[in-house]
Amino acid sequence: MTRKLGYREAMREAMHEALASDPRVFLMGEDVGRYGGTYAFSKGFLDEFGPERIRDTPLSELAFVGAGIGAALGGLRPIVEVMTVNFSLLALDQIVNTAALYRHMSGGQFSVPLVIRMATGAGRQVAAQHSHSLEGWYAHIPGIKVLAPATVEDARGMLAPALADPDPVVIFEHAGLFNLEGEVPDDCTVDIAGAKVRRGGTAVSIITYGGSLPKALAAAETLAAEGVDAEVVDLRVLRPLDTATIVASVAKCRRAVIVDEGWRSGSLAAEVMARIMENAFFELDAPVARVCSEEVPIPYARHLEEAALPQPEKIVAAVKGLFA
Amino acid sequence: MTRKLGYREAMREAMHEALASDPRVFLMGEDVGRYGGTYAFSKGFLDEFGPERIRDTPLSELAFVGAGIGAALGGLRPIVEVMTVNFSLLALDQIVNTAALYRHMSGGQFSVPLVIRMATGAGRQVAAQHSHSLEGWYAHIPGIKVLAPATVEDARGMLAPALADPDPVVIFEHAGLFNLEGEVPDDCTVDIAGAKVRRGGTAVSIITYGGSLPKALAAAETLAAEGVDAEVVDLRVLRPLDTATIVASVAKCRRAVIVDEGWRSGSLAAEVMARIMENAFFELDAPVARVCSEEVPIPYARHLEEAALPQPEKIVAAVKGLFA
Amino acid sequence: MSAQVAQVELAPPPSGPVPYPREFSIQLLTDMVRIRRLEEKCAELYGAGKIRGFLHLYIGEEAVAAGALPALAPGDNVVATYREHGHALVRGMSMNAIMAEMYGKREGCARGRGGSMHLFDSATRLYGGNAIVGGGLPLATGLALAARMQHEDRVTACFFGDGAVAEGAFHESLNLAALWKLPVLFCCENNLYGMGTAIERAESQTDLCAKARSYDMPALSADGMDIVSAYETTKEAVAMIGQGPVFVEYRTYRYRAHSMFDAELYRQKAEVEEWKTRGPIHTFTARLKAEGKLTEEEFLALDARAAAEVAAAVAFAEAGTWEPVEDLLKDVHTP
Amino acid sequence: MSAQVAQVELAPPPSGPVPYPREFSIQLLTDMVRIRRLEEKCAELYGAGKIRGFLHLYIGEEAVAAGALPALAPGDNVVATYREHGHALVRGMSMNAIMAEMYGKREGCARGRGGSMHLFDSATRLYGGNAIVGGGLPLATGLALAARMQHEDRVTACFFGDGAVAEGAFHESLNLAALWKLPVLFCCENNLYGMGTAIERAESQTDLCAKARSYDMPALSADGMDIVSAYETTKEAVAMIGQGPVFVEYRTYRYRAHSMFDAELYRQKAEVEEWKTRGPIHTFTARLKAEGKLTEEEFLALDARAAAEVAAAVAFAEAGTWEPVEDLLKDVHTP
Ligand SMILES: Cc1ncc(C[n+]2csc(CCOP(=O)(O)OP(=O)(O)O)c2C)c(N)n1
Ligand SMILES: Cc1ncc(C[n+]2csc(CCOP(=O)(O)OP(=O)(O)O)c2C)c(N)n1
Ligand SMILES: [Mg+2]
Ligand SMILES: [Mg+2]
Repeated sequence: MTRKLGYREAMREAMHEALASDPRVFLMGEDVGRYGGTYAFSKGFLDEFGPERIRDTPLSELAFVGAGIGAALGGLRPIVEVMTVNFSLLALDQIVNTAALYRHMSGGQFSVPLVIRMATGAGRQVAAQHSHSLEGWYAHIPGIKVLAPATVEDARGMLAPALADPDPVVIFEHAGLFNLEGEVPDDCTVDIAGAKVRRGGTAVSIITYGGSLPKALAAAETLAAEGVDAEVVDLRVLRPLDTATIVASVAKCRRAVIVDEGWRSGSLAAEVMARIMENAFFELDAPVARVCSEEVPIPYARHLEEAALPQPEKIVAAVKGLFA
Repeated sequence: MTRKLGYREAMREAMHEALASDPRVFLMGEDVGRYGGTYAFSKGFLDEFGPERIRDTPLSELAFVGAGIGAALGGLRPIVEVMTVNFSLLALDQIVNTAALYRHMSGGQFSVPLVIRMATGAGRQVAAQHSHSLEGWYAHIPGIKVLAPATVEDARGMLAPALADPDPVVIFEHAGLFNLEGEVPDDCTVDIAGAKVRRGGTAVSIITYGGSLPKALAAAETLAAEGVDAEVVDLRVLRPLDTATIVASVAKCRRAVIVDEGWRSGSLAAEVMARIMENAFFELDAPVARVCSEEVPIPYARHLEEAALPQPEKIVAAVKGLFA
Repeated sequence: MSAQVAQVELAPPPSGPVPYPREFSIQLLTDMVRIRRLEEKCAELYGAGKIRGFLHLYIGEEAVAAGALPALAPGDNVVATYREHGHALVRGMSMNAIMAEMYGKREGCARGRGGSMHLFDSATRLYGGNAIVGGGLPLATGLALAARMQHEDRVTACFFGDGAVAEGAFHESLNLAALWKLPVLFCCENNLYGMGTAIERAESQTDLCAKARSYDMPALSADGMDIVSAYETTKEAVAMIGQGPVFVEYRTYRYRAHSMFDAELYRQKAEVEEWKTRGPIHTFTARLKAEGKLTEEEFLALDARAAAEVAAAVAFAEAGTWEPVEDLLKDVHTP
Repeated sequence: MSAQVAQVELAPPPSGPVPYPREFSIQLLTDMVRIRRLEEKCAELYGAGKIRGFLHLYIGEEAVAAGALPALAPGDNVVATYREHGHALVRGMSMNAIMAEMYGKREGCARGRGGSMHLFDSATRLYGGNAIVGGGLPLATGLALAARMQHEDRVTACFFGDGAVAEGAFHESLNLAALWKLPVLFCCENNLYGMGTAIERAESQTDLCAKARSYDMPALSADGMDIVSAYETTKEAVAMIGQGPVFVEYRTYRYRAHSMFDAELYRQKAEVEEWKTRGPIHTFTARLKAEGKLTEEEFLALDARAAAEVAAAVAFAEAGTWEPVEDLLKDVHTP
């Protein structure tokens, strides 16, 4: 059986389920309580679960993320919400230097079962300081897992395995997806182990994640209308990357375009290209191309913002370039 | 004319020259003054230039880096020393969200002529929290330039053009290079525009930067003894990357290995591979390989640390793999 | 459980004599009215889709910017937040440039690249607009350092909210400025909430002046609903700056939602209504009228002029042009 | 210009009666001596190349860890810094595991992966060793939060230096702990310097207790050269924890260089010598002798036992094995 669900409601349900089923789980972050969550993900939670488990924090990203690490070490299962990835820069020290390294530095004595959720991405004209897409940075750090639910099903299903993971997991929720609607199975159990093919195809592999997935799917539709049968791979798990699924798709299609909202240089797209270089070079009929954000702080004006970001038309053009 | 100079002394001379010749220049950071600089780069400066221009700061990475941005906007030419890249995580918000974006957000009204220097890298058994090599992260950010002086000449010469640059420049000094000695020309004027071939060759292009350059050169020597004539390219400028020099070398050698102390996934090496994919795919006789750090927090024990980092032997093996 | 009333006792509405000549009094009032009319229009334009992204209104808090900024000299620096339309306007930016920026037009102060949260103006030394809470404090400290090192007689006024006080940036900056005795005026706009979080839920010590004093920094508190208090306190603080930084708390209140996405679940309507009795514009208007410094006709005239200025700014913005897409990469680096 | 004398008046050497039974008194002394002997050997082994990386000695400060930790219960949590050999030892880690860790051997507490700065021990609830200044404070706050939420009667003691007080992490953590009334004992080891920077050059307000109180948190100051003061003050602080966090400043002094790379240009030898007159071990020894609680023979015997323990630890470390390189990637994730 399936039902219709929105991305926002899916995240809310997932958190609700976690809070209701495991007393060790609690939610902490800026305005998760009285405000109802910046994006209304936790509306009503305060009344239902009380202020001990739905903790509004001061504007202290470093301390409350660090407190999440400590709470995880102390036996709880915190969901720490950092309002957006932009503000997570203030907490990076704790995420990288403490959470990610802790188990290794302690010779395996301690694990940190922490989930950090944050909104990411551009597309809503919120300008340079509020539009980062730094998933690629996080995917560089050993010791953490990085997830990017890009479908309603993943939004509904990824939190539970993330909470069950004994190590830190960072979940990126692209703000451009919040109004997405989708048909989801009643049982939304999903793995957090690897990539998924969202659309089968044979002519070109479009590999993407997060907020760019709908754009890639739109591009695939356009291409289909023009007779190009594109496969769309959703990475889903950004660390560790699922090389096998990437390589299988590329080996089949022999051409690939990577779509990534990160700035082009040093993007996660580059890593995907490197993996293809290493593992599927001889299967390629053309160099892999990428569609990324332009190397500019994301501008406010709509026409400039649109020009700065990956768009279905750019993806279509990049695919066509592979056949030129 | 040339003379013998150490890396440490080269940096010291460069800063001395800047301080002596431009009253707008000042040095600010943890223990740059009374302590004489964590790595003795600024020994004696306090007595010579006084506490106004050689400013010991409190342990407040976010604030003193931000103060450097403000001071640059206010008409000065600060050299801000962040003791190591590891601690720069605490200042990333100011570097990314303020320094890098400022000119663009203000529609070109304000530039930020700031130089940030920091030690980077592993190899001295200082363990997980003190061994990061995050140059690749910085190289991802539009609005800043990123330099990696890997020779004594560059250590001596890169600071002046960095200070002359109207925009923020981040200089990474790999701690493994501090005891390097080299013959340098009396006139150490260098550009900060692009990569340099440090060793000519025709069989394989070894592309690297920073602390890995001596390792790449050592590998090239070994290879030469075995009849493989390797070219070694020093990227020097990590943002913007000099695609032309990379492509020229790869097009000539038709094989390439990228050496990068960053963790493998999402390393700067991936970006170099992506550029080669995009620009020199059809010139390649074999997939480009990379030698990076293993995906593990850098361990303390020497044998484990050595195993975690790029080493000449691994580079040699990677090159040989290209011919297998 | 969700709604709450902020735990401050509400002072009586601002009252008493206005110790300024007529002209200056009317300038103060005019600036408050200009901010109010500008922002009411912004809210409307947001509804109409002309302004997008984040929009944070200052309505209710006008006495702070309109009172504090006239206490500064033209050579002083100003650093503000994402709630800075008022500061930009009072500091001397043209309403045209502000409105065009919010429209995303090339004629905006930042050529449409910044929007509402990023108003910059080199002519009036306005160093932004900053969308990172607390992000302006280190910057202001550095601007003051540059002034001191270059022997420039220049104060740097840094505006930020009560929410920013919890950030590490606050602590590090106040300490650095106090340690180095830098000419920073830390202007805390305490409107009792950071988004939906009341100050009692954010600060173990809600007396922000006590916090500032713990850095060995003098601290003054102003009634941020009373433009006389805001102006006088700021003047007093500026006069103290020679010895190092000064902290000023402006106790104020935001009448509107935090941004255009806020359902205001966290406070009661009654609380907002109570604070409206202290409204900076109507109380000041009443005082001026009581003193015979202003007639209703004069008020209507200045209000009409503000409305006309807003209308002109809208027309200017509407007539503005779009930065060409070919120029997308402009101003990432200095040419 | 470079050298400076820290601006604190030097109290007279610790003296007066030791209010403990003989056994406990001798335990306190023994722990200080064990730390001292361990670290003297570490310095020697560093010179010999057996220990590498960073090594930060606690010599001179022993009374702090040796006095504070006995005031805690076994179920309490401890968070420390990179200068934590003493804390690990007094908390109950075996000297063998410490020494083997510094050797980088598999038999070390972290299998040689951490080294001197990263001593961890789940058995004694020692949550590290942290090489990031201030990095432990948010963590400790979270450990205390977990204890409170799970109704565990557990204090989290968090050690950090005077230098860490300037970090944003200090501010954010103290506020959070005070706001939420968490059972954290913030233990500030004020040895007057952060690396080469004297506290007067780092803090606008050098009275650290005043800083702590600005979070509405009780603060106590102990003579960190006097183990009686360290123990008593910590006990008092622990007793106050029910109402929320407590801050304790231990005024102490580091006799050795900051790390093995420090030329100590920033302080005068005379200053160090002056502080040595307040040495925690010899003054306490003298007091115990004066009270007839200790004879010179007993002192020599316990010192010899400490030396023997160190020798055994060295032998243990020397005999230790290397983690196989094949296991390099172990413990990045939980299996
Ligand atoms: C570092 C950071 N964290 C969170 C946010 C999201 N945010 C924007 S404004 C705001 C509230 C700030 O409150 P306050 O400082 O009191 O200023 P006010 O909005 O009341 O004027 C928050 C949480 C942000 N922009 N930056
Ligand atoms: C965030 C950060 N900045 C800088 C350093 C380098 N560093 C290591 S110890 C130290 C001094 C710390 O002083 P304090 O907190 O007083 O502790 P102490 O060493 O005196 O025990 C510094 C600057 C660091 N490890 N972490
Ligand atoms: Mg506020
Ligand atoms: Mg210290």
